[in-house]
Amino acid sequence: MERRDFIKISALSGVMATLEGCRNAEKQFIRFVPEEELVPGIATIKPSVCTVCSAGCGLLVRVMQGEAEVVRRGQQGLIKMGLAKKLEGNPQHPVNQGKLCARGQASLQMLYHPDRITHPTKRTGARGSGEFQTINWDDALKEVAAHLGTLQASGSAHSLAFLSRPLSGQRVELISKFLKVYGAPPPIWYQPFDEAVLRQANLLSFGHAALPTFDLARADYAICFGADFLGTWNSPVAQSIGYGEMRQGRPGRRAKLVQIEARMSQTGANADEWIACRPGMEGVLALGIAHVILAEKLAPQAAAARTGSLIAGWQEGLPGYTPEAVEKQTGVSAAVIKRLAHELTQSGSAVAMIGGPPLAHTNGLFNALAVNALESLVDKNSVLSFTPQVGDVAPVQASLAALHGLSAQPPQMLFLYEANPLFSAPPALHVREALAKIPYIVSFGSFIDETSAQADLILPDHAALESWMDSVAESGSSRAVVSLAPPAVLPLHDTRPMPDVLLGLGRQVGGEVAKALPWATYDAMLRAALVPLRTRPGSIDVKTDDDFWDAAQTQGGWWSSPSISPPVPAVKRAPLSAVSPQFAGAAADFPFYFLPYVSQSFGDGSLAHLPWLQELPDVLTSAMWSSWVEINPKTGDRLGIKQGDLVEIASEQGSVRAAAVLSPGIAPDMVAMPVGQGHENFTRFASGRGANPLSILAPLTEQETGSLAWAATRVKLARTGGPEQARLVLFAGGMSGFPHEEQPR
Amino acid sequence: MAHKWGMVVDLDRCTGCEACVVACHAENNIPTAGEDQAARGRAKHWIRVERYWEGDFPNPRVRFQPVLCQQCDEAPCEPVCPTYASYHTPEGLNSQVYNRCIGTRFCANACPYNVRFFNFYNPEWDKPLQLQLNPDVSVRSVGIMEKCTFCVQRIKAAEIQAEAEKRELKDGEFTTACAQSCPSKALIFGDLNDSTSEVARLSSSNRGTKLLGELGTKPNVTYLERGTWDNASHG
Amino acid sequence: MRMLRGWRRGLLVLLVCAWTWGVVEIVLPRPATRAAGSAEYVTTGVFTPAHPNAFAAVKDFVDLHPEHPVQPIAYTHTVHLAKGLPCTFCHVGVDQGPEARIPGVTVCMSCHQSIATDRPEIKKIAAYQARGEDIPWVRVYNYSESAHVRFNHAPHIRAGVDCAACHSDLTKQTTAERKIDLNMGFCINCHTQKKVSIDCETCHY
Amino acid sequence: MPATAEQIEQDLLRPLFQSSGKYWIAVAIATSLLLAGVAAFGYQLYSGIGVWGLNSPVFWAFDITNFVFWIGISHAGTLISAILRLTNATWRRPVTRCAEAITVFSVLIGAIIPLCHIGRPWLAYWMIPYPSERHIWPNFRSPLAWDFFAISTYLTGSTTFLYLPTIPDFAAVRDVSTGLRKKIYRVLALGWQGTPRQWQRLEVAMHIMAVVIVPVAVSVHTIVSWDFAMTPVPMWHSSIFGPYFVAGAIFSGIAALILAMALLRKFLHLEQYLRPIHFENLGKLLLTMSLLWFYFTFAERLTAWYGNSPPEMAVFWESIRKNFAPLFWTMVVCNFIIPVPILAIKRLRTITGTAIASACVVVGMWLERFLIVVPALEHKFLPYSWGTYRPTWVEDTLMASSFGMMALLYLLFSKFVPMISIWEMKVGLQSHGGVPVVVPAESRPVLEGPQ
Repeated sequence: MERRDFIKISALSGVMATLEGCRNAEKQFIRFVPEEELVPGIATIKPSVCTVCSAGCGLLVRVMQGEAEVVRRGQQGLIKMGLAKKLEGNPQHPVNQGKLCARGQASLQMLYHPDRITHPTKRTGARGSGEFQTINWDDALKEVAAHLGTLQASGSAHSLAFLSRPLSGQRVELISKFLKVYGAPPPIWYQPFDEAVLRQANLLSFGHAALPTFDLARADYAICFGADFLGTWNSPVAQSIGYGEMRQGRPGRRAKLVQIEARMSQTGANADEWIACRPGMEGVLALGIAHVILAEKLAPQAAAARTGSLIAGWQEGLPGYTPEAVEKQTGVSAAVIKRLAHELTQSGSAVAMIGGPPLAHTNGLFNALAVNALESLVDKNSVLSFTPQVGDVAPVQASLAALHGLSAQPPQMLFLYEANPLFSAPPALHVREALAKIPYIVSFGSFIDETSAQADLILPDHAALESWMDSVAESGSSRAVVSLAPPAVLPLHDTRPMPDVLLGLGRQVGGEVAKALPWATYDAMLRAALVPLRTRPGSIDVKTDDDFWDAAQTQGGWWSSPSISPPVPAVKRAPLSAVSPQFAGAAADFPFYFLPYVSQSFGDGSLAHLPWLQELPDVLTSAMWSSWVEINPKTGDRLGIKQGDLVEIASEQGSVRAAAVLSPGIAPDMVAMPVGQGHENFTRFASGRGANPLSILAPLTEQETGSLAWAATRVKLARTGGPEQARLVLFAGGMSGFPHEEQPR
Repeated sequence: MAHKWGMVVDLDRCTGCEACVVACHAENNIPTAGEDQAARGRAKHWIRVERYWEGDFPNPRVRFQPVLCQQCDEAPCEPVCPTYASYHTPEGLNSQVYNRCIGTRFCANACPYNVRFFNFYNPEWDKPLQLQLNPDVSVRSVGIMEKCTFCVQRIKAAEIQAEAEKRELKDGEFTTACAQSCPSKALIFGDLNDSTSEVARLSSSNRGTKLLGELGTKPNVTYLERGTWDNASHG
Repeated sequence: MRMLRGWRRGLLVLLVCAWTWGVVEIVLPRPATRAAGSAEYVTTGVFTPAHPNAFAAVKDFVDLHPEHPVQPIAYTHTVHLAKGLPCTFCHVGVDQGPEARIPGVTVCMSCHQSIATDRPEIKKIAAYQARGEDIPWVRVYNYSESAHVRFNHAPHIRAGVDCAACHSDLTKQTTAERKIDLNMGFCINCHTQKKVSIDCETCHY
Repeated sequence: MPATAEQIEQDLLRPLFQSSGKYWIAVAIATSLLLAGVAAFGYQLYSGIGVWGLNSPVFWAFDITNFVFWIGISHAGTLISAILRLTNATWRRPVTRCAEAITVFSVLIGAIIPLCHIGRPWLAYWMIPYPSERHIWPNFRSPLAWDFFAISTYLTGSTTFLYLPTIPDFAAVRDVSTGLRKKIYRVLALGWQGTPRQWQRLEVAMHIMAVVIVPVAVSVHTIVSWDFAMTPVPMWHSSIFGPYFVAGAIFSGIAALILAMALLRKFLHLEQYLRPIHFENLGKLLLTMSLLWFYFTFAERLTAWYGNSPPEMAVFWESIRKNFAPLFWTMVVCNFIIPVPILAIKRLRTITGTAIASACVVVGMWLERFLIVVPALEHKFLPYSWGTYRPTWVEDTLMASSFGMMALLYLLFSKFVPMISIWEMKVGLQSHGGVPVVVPAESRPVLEGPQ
C-alpha cells in the first residue's frame, strides 16, 4: 500500500484488517513438496568455485533451509529449499587458503539478484528494445538446434561464432570441441583487461605463457611496476595472503614494498615508497635500475643471462640507461634509481613485478621484458615462479584480433556467454555495428546487459552456485590446482546450465557433434576429465575412480603436491630496444594521460549489478554508487575544478562526464577513472549510473601482441557543472566531504 | 574462566581490500541503503576502512584504518542508554539489545568512533535478495540502533556446540565474518582471557595502540601500528 | 463555548477535515522508490520487516495471536503420541539446532502410504502429495519479529526441558494449541529458577 | 493603575466571556500549525525517522534543539515568578501568571518532543520505572532517565505552582458564571470560599512551592545540559554546561515572557496592568542575562581555544569560521550585539525596545542550541566519519507546530483563566509594602457575564 493512501484511509484499513482477521497474503501461496530435505536451522557447508575473476578461488558455501517463492510447473508457490547464505574461502584450497575478497563475497548476490532472467526468453521487439517474451525450454532449444542444423546444411558452419569472456577448465574444452566438430572457428574470448602482453613476455623471458605466481611470504623486498596485486590483478587473494606474511608474518623481518605507477592504486597506497613514473616508461626505469646494478656489479650479470638477452644492450651493461638519462625519460630522480638498485640487491630476497597499466601501452611488451630482466637479476630465491599445470593447456586469452574479425566479417549466428563487449570494448572497435549485422544471436546470459539485450534468444544459465563448477588456477599456488564443485543449491528459477544446454544442442544437431560430445550432462564430462588425475601425487589418495570423484567433490577439487615449475629456456628472439609509448591525441590538445583502471568493486564492470558492491565505499575515494574521475588537486586548482564538480573528459573518440575527486595520489598530468559504472542497461542497480571510461578509449594496440593498449589515450578536461549535477556519493565526510582529512593525533 | 572477546587489527597487514566490509554485510543482514539514502549519509557499514591522506604529490601517503565497534570496557554508549538496550555482557561484549531499544540515538552520539547505526527506515530487500538473509541474525526493524556484534551469533553457536560436546572452546575454532574473510590476516579475533590465544599474544605487541585510547574507553580492539622499513637491518 | 455551537461548529469540523485531506494530498510527497534504480525495472516485490498494515502493528504491540489456529489437516497429536511416537519423529532437528521441523507431506506419507489410508484426512494429505504440494500448516508458536529473539531448541532439549514445559501437554490436543504464552516473563522465570544466564544477549541478537 | 477592584475584575474577566474575531483567527492559525505537526508526526511514525534529515553521525538536530529550546523557555516563568515572589517584588503581580503559564506549556511541549523524536515512540513508556515480568528497570545512570524524572517533576511542580494562585480566581469565575461553566469552575476552585484559613494555607503552600521550584528549575536545565556534557563529544564534554544552560534558559525565558506580555498587552488591552515599568524591570533582567550569557559563551570558547585539543578545535572552527559561521555570528548579534544597547540605554528600553530585543534573543537562543547540537555531532573524532546535516520539511513542520502548540495553549488558557491574577492585583490595590490583605468572598461584587 502506498504511504499517502495509508494516511488517508488508515481508519478504513483498520476495519478491513479486523474483518480480514489474521490471514495474510503469504498463506494463500501454494507450498510445493521440498526437492531436497535439510534439517531446519542447521547449516550445511558445501564447496564451490569462485567465478568472478580468473584467479579461481575455492569457496565454501553455507547452505541453510529456507522458504523461497518460486515458480514450479507454471504455478507460483513457496518451497522449502537449501539456500546459500554466505560464501567463505575454502581453507583447504591452495590458492585462497580460506580467504575471500570483497567481489567473491558479493558474488552470492548473483544467485538472488532480483533482475535475473528466470526463463528462456525470445526477443519480440526490435533489437535492443528490451522487449522479450517467455518461451519454454523445448521450443527454445528446438529453435537453436534448427538454426544450427540449417547453418551446417547450407555449408556455412564456419559462420557460427561463440563469444565469451575467458573461461577456464572444462567449459573451455567443451565449447572449443563443440565448435571444432561443428566446423566453426574457435571461440572468441574477450575481456577489456586481458593479460596477453604479460603472458607473451613471460613466454619469452621464462618459457611460460602464463601469469606469474609470487611467493611474497619469502620476499624481503618487492618492487612493483603498476600491478595492483593486492586489489584486482592476477590472483589478489593469494597475493594478499603473501603480503600479510611479508609484512608481519616473520618476526623481525619486514619486507619493503616499492610501487611504481602514476596513479596510486590500492597496492600503491600500501607501499612503503610510492614513486610516480611517466606512463609507459616503466621499462626504461627498470633498465635504469638494472644499469646501476650491472655497472656497480651489485649482482652477477649472469643471473639474468636469459631474460637479459631479450633487451638490446644488456650484454654491454645497458649503456644507454644511465640514471641521469633515465631520470630525463621517466621523471624519477637518479638518486632514487641508484638507491633502489642498492636496496634491491642488498635485501635478502627481492622480487620485481609488473602488471596492469605499464603493459597497456603500445610498448607494453618492452616494459614487461625489461622488468622481467630486472626480476631475474635481483630475484635470488625464486620468489617469482609459475603454477604447475596438469596438462599443457595454455590459459585462454582474450583476443582483440578475433573481436576485430567479428566486426570485419560478421558471422551468421553468434553464441554469447558472459561477455559484454558493447560495454567493455571501445566503440572504436565497432562491435555494435557487427552485432547488428548478425542475423541470429543466442545469449546464455543471466542478466540483460548491453550485449545480451541485442540477443534474439536468451537461454539463461544457472548461477554459479547452482551449477557444476570447475576451474584451473593459472597462478597463485605452487601446486597444480583443479577446482571442482557440484551445485551447492538447487536452481531457484527455470534456468539451465550452459554446458548442459550445449551438450543437449550437440545431441540435437547429431552427427559428428553428438559423437564428439557423448556425455549426457556436464558432470559426466567433468568426471571423465578429472578422474585420470587419481594416479598423480596430490591431495587425494584413494583406490578407485568413484572414491576419487567423491573426494574431489567434498574437497572442492584436486591439487598436486607442491612443485615449483621452474623457468625453462627462453624462446629465441631478437633483443628489443627501448620504444617510446605512443598515445592517441596530441599532447597540446589533449594534455592529460587517461587511465581507466579496474575497479576494486566491479572488476571490469561485470559486477556493477551487485548492490553490496555498489554500496562498497571505494577504499581510496570512499565513493559509492557513483562514477568519478581522479584529478590532482593542483590540476583542479588550475582548471577551477573542485571536489564533486561535474567534469567532462574528452578524447579524440568521444567524451564522458563524471564527478571530480581531487586526489593527491595522481600525477598532475594524468586523470584516472574506474571502470564499472556507466552501464546503459544492466539491472536496476547499475543502469544509467555514472560513466564508462572505456567508451572514450582509442583503439591503439600493443605493437607486438595486438592487445588493447587501454592506457594509451590522452584526454582534455573541462568543468561542466557543480556537485548537484555530478551527484558524487561519498562515504567519508558526509555529502560535501573532502578527501584530505587529517586525522587528529 | 569467562571469555573476553577481543580483536587485533594489524595496520601493517591491512591492504584496504574491504573484503571484511562485504563479509559483514552478508553475515549480519545489513541492508543496502541505496544511492539516495547513501547520499544522505545513511549507508550502514558495521566495519569500514578509513583512509587518511598525508602529504601531497609526489609523496602522498595513505593510511588505512579499519574501524568497527571497539567493544569498549568503559563504553560511552552504555551508561547513556535509558533502557539498558546498550549494555555490557559478562563476556565483555558491548551489546545492543534490539528489542529493548527505543531509539533515542543517544548511544550513537556518545560513541566517539561513530560505529553505531540507526534504522531510519524499515530495511528493504528487493525479492528474492532476502533469501540470502542469515537466519541466525535478527533483521532489525525501524527505529533501532545497531552495530558490530563481534558476530555474537557465531560466538553463541560455538559456545553451544562446545557445551554440547562438553569441552572448552578452542582458539581459532571460530572467528568473526570479517576476520574469516581477511586475506592478509589483518583482523584476528579471539579470547583475550586465554593467554595462549593469538589475539592475546598480539594484543600485547609493542606495536599495539588503542584507537582514541586517550578517551579512556578501554577498547577491546587493539591496533598494531604500521611498521617501517629500516635499510640498516637488511644489510 | 457558545461560539462553537450550531453551524460554526459544523464549519470548523469541515474545515479541519478538508485541511487534513489537503495536507495529505499536497504536502506529503508522492511515493518514490527508495531502492536505487531507474523506473523501467518494475520491482517484483520487496521484503521488509515492516508490518503489512496498522492493524498488524497494533496486534503485534498488544501481543495478540490466535490460540488455536485452524489447520488444513485435522491432525491429532493425541492419537500419534498415544501410539508412542516420540516428538522428534516428526519434529526433526529440535535436538540438533535452533529449529524444529514442521513435518511436510513426505513425512506424513512415509507412514500413511499404508496406514489408515481410507480416512478422509489422510486422503486429503494423499491429494496434496499427488498434486506435488506440501501441507500449508499454520504456525502456532512463534515469536514476533519485533522481539528479535534467536531461540535455540537444542540446548533446552539437552538440559532436559520437557517439550510440554513450553508447548503444553500435546497428548491432550488434536492440532496444536498455543496454551502457553511464550512471553519474556515466561522465559526469565524458568531461566532464573534453573540458574541459567538471563543475560540479554543469551537470546536477543 | 486601575482604580477599583471592580474595574480589575471587569477588565481581567472580560477575555473569558468575550472574544474577538481576531482571537478565533489566531486560534485557527495555531490549530493549523499544530495539526500540520500532528500530520507530519503521523507520516514520520508510518515511514520512520528517515523522513527527517538526520543521518550518521548527526543523530540529533532539530528535535533536540527544539527540546532544549522549549525547556529553556520554560525557565521564564516559574523561576522568575518564584524569585520575585520570594523577594516580595511587588511589581511582579501582573507578570507572574503569564510567566507561569509559559512555563507549564513550554515544559509540556519540551516533554512531548523527546517522545516524538525517539525511533519507536510506542515504547516510550519503558522510561517509566515499573515492575515488569522482564525484571528490567530504566537505566538510572542515563542522563535521559534523569531527564525523564526532572521534566516530569518540573511539569508537576510548575503546574501546581501555576494552579495554586489561580484557585481564588477560579472561584471568582465560578461566582460570576452559570450553567456548565459554573460546574467546571466549581471543580477547579476546589471549594475555595476565601476564608482566612484558606488564604493562610494558600500563602503557605505558595511559599513552599516557590522555594521548592527554584532548585527544581535549576536542576532541570542542568540535567538537560548533562545530556550533552556527560558524553565524550568534542565541545559537549564541558563542566560549564550546567550553569551555561541554566543562564541561557533564564535568558531565553525572560525574552519569551517579555514577548508574551507585549502581545497580551496589545491584544487583551491590558495597558493599564502591564505597564512600562514591568518591561523596564524585565528588560534590566534581560540585560543582566545577556551579559551573563556572553560571559559564559566567551569563557566556554576561550577555554576551548586555549585547550587547543584537535577534536574540539575542529568543531570550534567549524562553528566560528566555516559552515556554521553565519549562524554563529547571527547568534552573537541576536543575543548580545542587538539586545545590549537596546536594554542598556534607558531611552531605548521601552516596550517596543524590549520586545524587539526579546525577539532577537529568542531567535539567538534557538540558534545557540542548534550550534551546540549539530556542529559537534558532525565533527566527532574520526574525520573520515564526519557528516553534514540538512533539515527536511518534516522537521520544519514539527518545529512550526511546536510554536503553534504554544500559541494555541496560550490562547486557550487566556480564554479560560484570567491572564493576570485578579486577587493579587486586588491585593496590590489594597496592600502597602506587599502584605496581602484578605478579601472576604462575600464582599465581592458579582459581575454579570456579557450575554
